[in-house]
Amino acid sequence: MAWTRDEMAARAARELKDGFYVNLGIGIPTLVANMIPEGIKVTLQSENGMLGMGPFPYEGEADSDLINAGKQTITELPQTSYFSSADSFGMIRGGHINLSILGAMQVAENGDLANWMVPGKMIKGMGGAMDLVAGVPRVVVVMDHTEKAGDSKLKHQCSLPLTGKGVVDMVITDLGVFEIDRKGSGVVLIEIASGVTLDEIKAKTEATVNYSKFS
Amino acid sequence: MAWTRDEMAARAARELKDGFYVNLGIGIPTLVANMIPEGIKVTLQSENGMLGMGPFPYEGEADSDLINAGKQTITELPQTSYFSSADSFGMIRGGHINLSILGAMQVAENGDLANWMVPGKMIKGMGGAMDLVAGVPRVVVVMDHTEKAGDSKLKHQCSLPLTGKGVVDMVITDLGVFEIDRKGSGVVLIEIASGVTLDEIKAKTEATVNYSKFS
Amino acid sequence: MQSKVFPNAASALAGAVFDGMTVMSGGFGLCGIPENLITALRDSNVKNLTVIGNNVGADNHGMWAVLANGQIKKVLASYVGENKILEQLFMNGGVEIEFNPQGTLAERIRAGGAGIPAFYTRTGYGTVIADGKETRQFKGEWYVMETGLVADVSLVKAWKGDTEGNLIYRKTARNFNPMIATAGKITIAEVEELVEPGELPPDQIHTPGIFVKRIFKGSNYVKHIERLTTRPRDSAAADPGGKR
Amino acid sequence: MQSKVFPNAASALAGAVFDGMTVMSGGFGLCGIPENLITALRDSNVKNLTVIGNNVGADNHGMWAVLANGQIKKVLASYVGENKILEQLFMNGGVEIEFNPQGTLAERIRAGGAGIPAFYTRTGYGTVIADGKETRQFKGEWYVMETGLVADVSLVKAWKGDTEGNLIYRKTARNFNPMIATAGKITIAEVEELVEPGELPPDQIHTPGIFVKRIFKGSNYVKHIERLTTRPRDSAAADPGGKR
Repeated sequence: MAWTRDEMAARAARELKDGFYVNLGIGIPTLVANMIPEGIKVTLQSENGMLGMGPFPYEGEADSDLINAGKQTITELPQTSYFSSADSFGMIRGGHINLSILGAMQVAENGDLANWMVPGKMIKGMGGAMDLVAGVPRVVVVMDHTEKAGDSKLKHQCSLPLTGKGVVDMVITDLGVFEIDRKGSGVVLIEIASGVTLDEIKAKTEATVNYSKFS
Repeated sequence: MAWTRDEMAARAARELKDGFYVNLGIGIPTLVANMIPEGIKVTLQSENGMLGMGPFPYEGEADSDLINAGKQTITELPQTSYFSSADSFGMIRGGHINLSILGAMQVAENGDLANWMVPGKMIKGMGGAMDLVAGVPRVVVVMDHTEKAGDSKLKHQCSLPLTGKGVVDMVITDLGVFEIDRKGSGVVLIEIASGVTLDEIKAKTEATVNYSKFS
Repeated sequence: MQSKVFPNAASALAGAVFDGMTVMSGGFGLCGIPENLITALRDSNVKNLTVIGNNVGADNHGMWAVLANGQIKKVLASYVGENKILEQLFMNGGVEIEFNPQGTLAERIRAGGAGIPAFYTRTGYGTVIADGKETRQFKGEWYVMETGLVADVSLVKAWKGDTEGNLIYRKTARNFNPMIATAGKITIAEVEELVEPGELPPDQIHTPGIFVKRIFKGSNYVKHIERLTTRPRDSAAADPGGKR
Repeated sequence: MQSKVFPNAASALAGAVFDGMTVMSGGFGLCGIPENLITALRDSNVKNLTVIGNNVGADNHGMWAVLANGQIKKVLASYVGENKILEQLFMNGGVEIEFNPQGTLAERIRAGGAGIPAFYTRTGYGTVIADGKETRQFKGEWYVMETGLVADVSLVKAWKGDTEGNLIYRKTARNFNPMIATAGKITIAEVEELVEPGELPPDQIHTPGIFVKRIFKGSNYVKHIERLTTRPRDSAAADPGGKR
């Protein structure tokens, strides 16, 4: 009984703090926007040049000049501002975004992240992912714990080409939550998903993990 | 009967071409703004963040938020735009200004320019001068031909600290007009001020000059 | 002064394009792309183009048309999905793609326009993007050296422009257009509204006219939406901006 | 959310300043300087400051007050004329000045705010400004490497701001303020008009609120003019903008 996508997003939402400026990747991270805890104000950045991203427009009110980085139509809020892509990535690279939540294909125990290409498959490009993981001071990955074939996505080393080296601070999977030290001192399991056993996590994890909190 | 300040400015104004974007330094270069030939449109840039600099305001209408790089109160024109200092010097460094006209203490025959400091005297700073001479593709210097003591300001080498190395394309003095090749192939006298003799120029010039046009 | 104003895209492009040239084009996905200029570029039939932009259009839209017409030799972009012809051409070697991280691409273009030949960024350090590039430490962190980019012709789309070339963009259609406007030897702008000088407030101009050599009023804008996402009026669901 | 809004300069500065810190301050000459914050900085009496800005005030005005109060150890600026106390302190070694070309200073601050540790510029090549700096050729031209700058506290002045920290500047009072706003660990903004979110059009915001940690409505603006230049109504003379 691992966490559902919504439960993973809800767990990621608990990493938000009041006043945070946050960039959300596509997929499960997008769901986090619907789960911002009560009493906390979070401002969403979209790397195509917007701060203060609002909800989807009502039917019939979409504006083709107003999209997010996932190319979805969105709306603006009272606090919204627009800027160029150069200014947007200055904001990102300069460390002004507090938190980036994004998906991954693989994360290694040293914080390496792979999520942009698979050798032999068509390369679509990294978009803004490399800039986000390099520039945002805190990066949280939300991903399934294993490949469909069962292989662990939390690994000793990434086998896929990297998006960033030593850039991940936390991994939230359907099985639990792992803290990673970017400087390489290791991975610590800090939370187990409801209905999941420590043995199941151990069996499905390739990375060397400190399980001491639970044993 | 060398050229007056106004005559030097008028000669410099003949370097303007229709559609040019121009940055004018303080002193004689400022006078050029009053001598733009009929039928030619020139847009003045002020490096503190303005394109399309207008005339001084009418008495009583000065706006303290609207000054030029010489800190004089000015006005805007219909085509005016404002921008940051970073954007302004991006414009300058990127070669988008067509012409810079500025004063100098010394110019060398290889195009070196000195106009920002005299050792032993208080240093006020270079302001935007180093960026202008490094970034603008065509630099015209307007200066007196000699120091008050009579020493030539057009020299073999600058003795004062440089503002820019190999950056001057033309020098207009009270005695005449000199073309300089930035690549170092030399100085050519192309015009003699009314009432001035070639011998006078030769006597007052330290730099090696090609006088063949007049001999 | 000779006017910067042209009657349409074809006349604005005339004399500026040539085989083998480098073209930058604004836009993010299909948002804020110079639709009229892209069509005119296709109709010009110039070949062996190097195209720089965040994307290269999408199936049946935008720069895809120039690609489908066999005019593009090389692409510099950050993302090229949703583009089947490009996928085929890339796989069979018909088009070379140089992938750039989106922020690095934006900054390289800004640098090119601002006279900065190279800069350092942490983006891409330790990845294939850094292969063959100089890396270097500053204050204990590793960075990659990236170079500035310029183009023979830059094509941009703004919301409003005046006859002096001053431009104002609208919402997220701004994206790459402002930097691209600074990085072209010849920058050509198409606008939805072309007005007289003085009608655009000077504090609100995003691109000063100095960067724009030619300008015209575009027509027949399609502004195709790649992913129409809406919410019903009676629901709080499907809310990417969250509660606040 | 904890509000970014403070009642005045003293409260906005409280807890952010300390001896030995680096302060950036916006403005060009006395145009667009954060007058209220500078006065509060003087009253805070913090010492051994490194001050980064285009100028350091002028006799009796602006950052001059902090200098005259003996709080400044080092200055990074492009121009320091019209400032007798600074002249004296510089001559007798009481203050260190690092001169930066104006465009290099502006770009170093932008780079600091944008996560760029270093860049290359042609400005200053072959001059004393390049002494001790790395120089390098790109495409046959020589360039100087310059590094990014950041500050412990950035002080900026805008025309209008909202409670989210979004800022709009007015005319040439914009100058260094936008970059400085991005380069402070703590950026504090003073504004002439403080409004609610939604009152500033999103396309016209110069500094997005993310950069501003604290904001307040300034008061008693002097806006001293250094060189009042006017023309009589009946004259076409004294026209620095030229005929057109």
